[in-house]
Amino acid sequence: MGSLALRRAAGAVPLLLVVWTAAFFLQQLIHGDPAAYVLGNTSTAAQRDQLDAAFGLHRSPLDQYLSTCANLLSGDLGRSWITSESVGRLLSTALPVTLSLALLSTLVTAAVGTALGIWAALRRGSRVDRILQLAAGAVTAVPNYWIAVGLVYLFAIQYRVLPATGYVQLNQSPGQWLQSLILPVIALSLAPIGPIFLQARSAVAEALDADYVRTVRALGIPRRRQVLKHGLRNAAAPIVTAVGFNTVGLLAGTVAVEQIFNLPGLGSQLLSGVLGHDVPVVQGVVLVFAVGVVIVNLAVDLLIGVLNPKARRA
Amino acid sequence: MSTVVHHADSPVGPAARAGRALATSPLTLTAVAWLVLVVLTSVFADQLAPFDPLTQNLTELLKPPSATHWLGTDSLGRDVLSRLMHGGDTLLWGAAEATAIAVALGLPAGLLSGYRGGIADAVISWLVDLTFAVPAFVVLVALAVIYPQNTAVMMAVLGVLGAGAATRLVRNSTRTVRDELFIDAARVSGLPLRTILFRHVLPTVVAPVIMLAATSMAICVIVLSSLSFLGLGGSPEAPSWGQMIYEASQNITVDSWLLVPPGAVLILTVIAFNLIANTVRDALPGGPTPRPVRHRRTVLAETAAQRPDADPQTLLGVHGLVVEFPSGPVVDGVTFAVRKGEILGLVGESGSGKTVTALAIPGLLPIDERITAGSVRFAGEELAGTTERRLSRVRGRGVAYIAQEPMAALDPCYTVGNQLRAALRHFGATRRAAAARTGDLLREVGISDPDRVMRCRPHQISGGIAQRVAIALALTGDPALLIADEPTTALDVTVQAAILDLFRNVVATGERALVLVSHDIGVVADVCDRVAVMYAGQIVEQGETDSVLGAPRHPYTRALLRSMPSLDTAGRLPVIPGSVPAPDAWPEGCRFAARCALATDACKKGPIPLMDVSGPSPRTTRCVRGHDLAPEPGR
Amino acid sequence: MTPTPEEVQPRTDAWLLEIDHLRVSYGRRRRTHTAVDDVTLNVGAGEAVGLVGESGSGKSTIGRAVLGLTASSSGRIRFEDTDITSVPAERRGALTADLQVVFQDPYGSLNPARTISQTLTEPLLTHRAMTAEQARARVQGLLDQVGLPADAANRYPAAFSGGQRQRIAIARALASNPKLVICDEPVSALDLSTQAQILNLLADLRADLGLAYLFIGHNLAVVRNLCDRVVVLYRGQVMETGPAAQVTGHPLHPYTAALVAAAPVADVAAQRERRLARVTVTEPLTVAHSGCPFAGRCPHVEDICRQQRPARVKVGESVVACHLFPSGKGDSHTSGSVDEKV
Amino acid sequence: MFAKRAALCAAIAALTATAVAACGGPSSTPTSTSGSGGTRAIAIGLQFATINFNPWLVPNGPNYSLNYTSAVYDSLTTLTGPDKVGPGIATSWTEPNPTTLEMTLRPGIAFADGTPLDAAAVKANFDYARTASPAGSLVTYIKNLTTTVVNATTVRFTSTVPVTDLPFDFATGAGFIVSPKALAHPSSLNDQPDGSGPYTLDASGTTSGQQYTFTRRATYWNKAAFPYGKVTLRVYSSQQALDSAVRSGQVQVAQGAAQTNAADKAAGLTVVPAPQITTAGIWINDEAGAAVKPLGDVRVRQALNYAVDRKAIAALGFGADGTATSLVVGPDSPGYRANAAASYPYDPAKAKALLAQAGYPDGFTLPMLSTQSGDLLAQAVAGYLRAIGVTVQISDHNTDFVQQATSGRWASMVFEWSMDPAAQSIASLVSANFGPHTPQQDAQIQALAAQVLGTTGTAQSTAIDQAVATINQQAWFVMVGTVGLTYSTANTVSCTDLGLATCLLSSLHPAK
Repeated sequence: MGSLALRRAAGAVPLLLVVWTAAFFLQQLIHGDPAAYVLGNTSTAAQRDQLDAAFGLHRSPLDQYLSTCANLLSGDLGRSWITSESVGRLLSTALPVTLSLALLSTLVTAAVGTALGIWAALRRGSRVDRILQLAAGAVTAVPNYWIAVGLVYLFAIQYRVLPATGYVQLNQSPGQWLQSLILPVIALSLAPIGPIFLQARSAVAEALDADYVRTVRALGIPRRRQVLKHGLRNAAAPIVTAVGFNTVGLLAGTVAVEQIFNLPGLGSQLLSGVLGHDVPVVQGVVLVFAVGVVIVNLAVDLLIGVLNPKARRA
Repeated sequence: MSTVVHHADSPVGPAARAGRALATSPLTLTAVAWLVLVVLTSVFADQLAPFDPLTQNLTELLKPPSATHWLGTDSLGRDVLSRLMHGGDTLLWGAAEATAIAVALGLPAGLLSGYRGGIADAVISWLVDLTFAVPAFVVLVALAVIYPQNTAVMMAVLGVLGAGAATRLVRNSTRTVRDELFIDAARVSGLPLRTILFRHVLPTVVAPVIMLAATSMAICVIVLSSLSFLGLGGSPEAPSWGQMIYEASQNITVDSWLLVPPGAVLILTVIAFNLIANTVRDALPGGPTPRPVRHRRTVLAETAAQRPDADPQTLLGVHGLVVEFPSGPVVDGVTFAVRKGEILGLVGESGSGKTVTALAIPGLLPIDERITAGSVRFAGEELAGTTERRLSRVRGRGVAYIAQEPMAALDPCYTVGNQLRAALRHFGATRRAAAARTGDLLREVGISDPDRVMRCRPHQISGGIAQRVAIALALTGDPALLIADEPTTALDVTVQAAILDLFRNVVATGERALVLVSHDIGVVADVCDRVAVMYAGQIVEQGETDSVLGAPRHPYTRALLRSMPSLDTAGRLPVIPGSVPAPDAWPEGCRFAARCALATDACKKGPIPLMDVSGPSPRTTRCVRGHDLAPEPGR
Repeated sequence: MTPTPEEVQPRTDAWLLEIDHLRVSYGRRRRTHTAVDDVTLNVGAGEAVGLVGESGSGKSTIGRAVLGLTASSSGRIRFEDTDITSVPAERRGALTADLQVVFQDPYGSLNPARTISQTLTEPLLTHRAMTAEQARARVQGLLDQVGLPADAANRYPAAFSGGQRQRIAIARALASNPKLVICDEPVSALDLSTQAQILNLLADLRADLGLAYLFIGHNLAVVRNLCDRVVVLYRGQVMETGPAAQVTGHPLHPYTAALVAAAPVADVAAQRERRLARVTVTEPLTVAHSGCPFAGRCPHVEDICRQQRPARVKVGESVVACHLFPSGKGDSHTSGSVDEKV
Repeated sequence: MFAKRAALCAAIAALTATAVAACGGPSSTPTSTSGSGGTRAIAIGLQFATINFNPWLVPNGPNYSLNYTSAVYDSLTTLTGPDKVGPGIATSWTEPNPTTLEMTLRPGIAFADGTPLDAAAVKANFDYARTASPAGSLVTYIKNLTTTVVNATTVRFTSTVPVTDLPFDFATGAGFIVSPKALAHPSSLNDQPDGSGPYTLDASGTTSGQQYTFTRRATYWNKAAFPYGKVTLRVYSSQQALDSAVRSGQVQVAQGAAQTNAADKAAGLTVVPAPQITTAGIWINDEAGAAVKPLGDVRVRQALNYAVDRKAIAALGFGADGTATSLVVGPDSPGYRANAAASYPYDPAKAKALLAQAGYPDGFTLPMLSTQSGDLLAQAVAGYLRAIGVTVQISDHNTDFVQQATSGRWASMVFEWSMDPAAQSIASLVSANFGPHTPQQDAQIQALAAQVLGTTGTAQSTAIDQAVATINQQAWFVMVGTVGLTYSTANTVSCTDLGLATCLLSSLHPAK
């Protein structure tokens, strides 16, 4: 188990390196001079040169790349070109926001999707099942930004029951923290519930049809235990995979949703970083996102390993 | 071992099946129609739209829907409907571009990776993993700044990243096909790789790729509209659905209506793509099983149900049992009884209904199969048509069931010990007693090293051990009746012999009975006291094993025995012509008549009743010529 | 490795297929699993050789290695004096015509998306440069040969029963006029009543066309029915080889004996006797890696069995690998000549 | 109406050095929420974060971060009402001659780090600003200034041009004084302000770029002017988000928008109109016709002006009070003349005729720089221009708008600005190195500009009038109208009108 984790983690390193490298050189393609942006139009060429030097931009891209890599190894992600703030600090303030959002949404999607999936699997072919399936297809099609705008309108502007925007830190007020995340989490969670529901439904249905469930049924073991102990456990692998896959998609969704709800998370940092040509910030955010994706995939693998001993062998 | 996997129920390939599924589902047809509508309005928007999408009217701002402006006007007084009609163009083209690139890259890469394996597979799989680790949306956001308003470039990159998913899908489909025997056969036929790929592999990949393409279109439409929403998509003036939603969001406090038309059109379009994808997926092999049909309420033959069990030694009495699939009956009036201490063999070829009969007794039929008539009395209690709650009290304690595939019958997630203990606990044992009893049970079923086996999970033990464990599991509730459905078919003969010995021991106490379902007459000869021969849903002959096998009174039994190869002789075997009729092709008269050398016109006239041909022991046969077949050696 | 005694299988030019010391291993390094372990066997022209063993004995792997569907690790496979050991099926060219196969699963072995005619004409058009017209005629001939109606050609596999599909698979194998057909459990998936039909068909075709079979099966009675000689495999190794009647009637190797004893017969009285006489072979939880592979289950096991791999010894018309038959004693059992070809 | 108005204004501030406060920069104003335990708190919604706390380096003009800097720094002068400059650090000042300004400083003020705020500290600031490296945009603002320490509480500024506007400039962003100690290590100011102002930055409540929390200094000399114990500045990414925030009570003060004013009023907010000193429209940067040849012809530029229905556009997006004008100044600015403002009536036929006369009867293609938030105006204008055959290609550049604007590669752009004070604005407009705009070196206008800068009083006013009129006649712009800036406040807060389109911290106090 531990060795699988290590192996997978080691395998992720070159992957991350490629992403990091791509992010760096992609940014190199952006036109324009960051110094000019930071200094404004009234700056002289000499001043811009000076700032370029401070940013390390006078060196060749390869040189710059190698030194950012060296810094990365020592845990230094550099400083923002625009605010001179440490990117590490920037990310560490933004990360909790996006993490709260992503984790809550993952929990919601997994719980709701699986619960409904089990329900439908137990009633395969019934009206409820068919309605749920149609609904699952429909919610999957709702873009998170559209539902986010709608939610703001309904709950924050029309009925004023929840805050429209903003983020309260967990350690400041857990209640307000939760309140500030309810609408964004709904906006992010709605669409992924669909695929998770469908996956859970078919996986649980398949497990319920399996011989081993018939075996426990033949022993007179109650339905609830058939479903929860044997059905769900065996259906876990595809469900966890679906949840993981959708969590990755959900991370991307944070860009628009954070924008709409004005949450100071990674997505907001990314957008402002990209628009401001703030290479270190963008690179940092991209790296964090990539690490997030890798961690999600790793977690999925490990969880499946725990839940399904057969997979562990491989 | 000999479980038959039906690869296809219809005589066409998967791609054609997917196409047919698309054409026959009204919902999917609607989806296709909607997409056609969207595409056509996009293409002919210039001709169809009532207004120029860019022409503003500053005196008609944010107007609600009216006769002139069916969907109202926006913040510059432009016609919302006209903008909607023009707004799908970029989106659909962009999505199509990304999808085309993803498929164009993923198809060959997936074929290569899946069919060749080895290093190519390793490299391609690594690249695929890479695309999954790239936060695609982040990359697109960055690209929007490098190539502002250049949808084509963004979609190309999205396509390249999406190629990962396409590659994986094609690879996995290809791998599945590659392992198919018909590919081996084609290779042995010396067909060149090109032919194999194009004629055998590619067609099976087509349907998954169509599914993927539809899904990809849905995702790309959402991604592209998200970019427009964030102001990164295209020209701000050009109508696009995402841009329109952005505009709506900017006016949300003033006019929330504007959010509706672009949202609805966008969502409907994505739904349409998803619906098509789902329909294709459902039509693929391994897709969801067909929806079960609502059953009629079970009407049991009251006369049968009320018949008292004559013999107090009778443990199980099945009378006139009819089991129906949605398509019709598969077990048709089966009657037999089992007494304590007895082993009854239920023998027949595939399609005879023997397994369905076995499952029907403890009420374990799959969701779409149901007892529609007849009686199943166990120890005086009627089991047919009763509630799941009452059945579950009988199961395990009264009737236990042992399945054909021992591996599949044990939950792969739990250890053997865990499963046994859980069952014992269910039957009321204390934790401590359960732990102790587990070892004893395993020893009882002939496992010499119970402690070790207890710690194993099903995949860690051999088939023979697994079947012993399954039998131990069935014994946890100390049942009076065991039903074993082809319990040795999946096992090697040397193991089979040991398991059969075990069964004999289990029943040896005289208090238990066993119904053994098998297609192997040798197995029946080995352990069964009595045998019921089934053919096409009916019992055609029943009696004590040695008399039935020694002097069959039904032509089917006789022919079957004759057609068995023997260890002692070689050479041509007497054959039964034709094959077992499917349930929907059961004839009115004798169901074996078409294959029977002795058939006469009388055989085909109407249902043949069971005829009592008892000699020294009770004996029935379902043959009008049962008496003519009087004692003749079976072989 | 025990060398093949020359006298056991004398080198003749008449062998159609020669398998020498074949070994097939899967996996790498510590996870290596040897499916076929030093197997030597030959098939003569027109001969039917049965390859019998339980699951995991490597019998199908041998067939796949011969067909070029699985790579061999060592050893040699020759077909009509051509070394085909490391030539995969795709690169065998004209040779594929001589060496054909019928698989076990009548559902998986036919492409469900192609009509019978398409499946049957494919190899004809590829290799034999037939015109479409000739191919169509040939398909009709083949269908007739395997006892299927002419209108079968334009239907899809799903329209046929298991037995009929197996006939189609046989027709495909016959299409190129092969000399040797590998029959990989061709009747195990079939019902008893259909099994006899297919066995008879195979016997007829062999008689009519002079085919040789390498017939892989787990049912001794089936193999006995069709084959001249039988090779008994256990865990990848050959336990016993001999004339079919000899092996099933008077098995020498304890494993063969157990196999014969365990196969139930339909005669209740006879089966009762067999049951009383049979010795239960246990299922070991661990597998020995040295010595005789059957040592763990053998009722006659002695110390030497666990340590040393028995040599192949000719006993009468059979060859057996068992320490009960030490090589020195071999001759005493020998009787008569040893031309194993029928 | 422009979600990113502040950025645009920031740009103009950088360009003109004068447009400071009127630009409405930080798009909102403080208001009060009733504090608990005697400490009142207020949250202000803004659309832009500050980049750093060095007031001399704030890249695109002081107004860009006026609310941030004024929280932590004292200014030499302060605004006390519309165009009314009152004391700050300086208690009084005199102008012994038109190019000299002498200020008397309040004694006893100290920076948060303990350093006394005296004349030397003021001089240190202006010396730093002149040579700051990297230099801030304020360099142009003060490059003509020489600072002299007369004594500890007296400082003298001498300039090469009249200093009339200096006290006003100081009050609107150019007069914040930083501790000399911090100036020795300017990079410390990136996230740690060091001033003598009413508040200090509370790092624990601050997330860079998102939210800034300030707590009051107990020892501040002018506590009465700052009634709130805690100030939170929240940054919102769009006007819509900002409006939602003020409507849902998350902030008490926010920049308003024309579309939302009515709804805000209905929701119980106070909507306060700001003076009409900001104008918006299209800037024709390439009037030399270098990239887009037709623009070199004055008839073409005039045609563009005739093509636009200013009244309609002004009514649509610029608030009920928005006034259509073709002038580059608003009614509340010097140089505004109503008849001149109406000199280009909506006359598409005439526009077409002018185009035809200039030789472009079929129109031409006009690239236009915009931002996502400026699109409404850009699209509205584009709609009218399309009607006379001119195809506008709008390109959005959001965060890098300024960079694009000053790059010289855009023939036209959507822009909002204010000419206040007017003199420097006009001078900037005609200066050859004025970012986006590359004016023809028209001798007449150059002369007028020199006159504007070099004179005071009536002579200056006349020169400004003439300059504005000439620019209008030359059609350097397709101005549309004045921006009816508003801010919305909760009813717990009121804001003293300072003549700015924004509420400064000092102008906010709890409503009675």
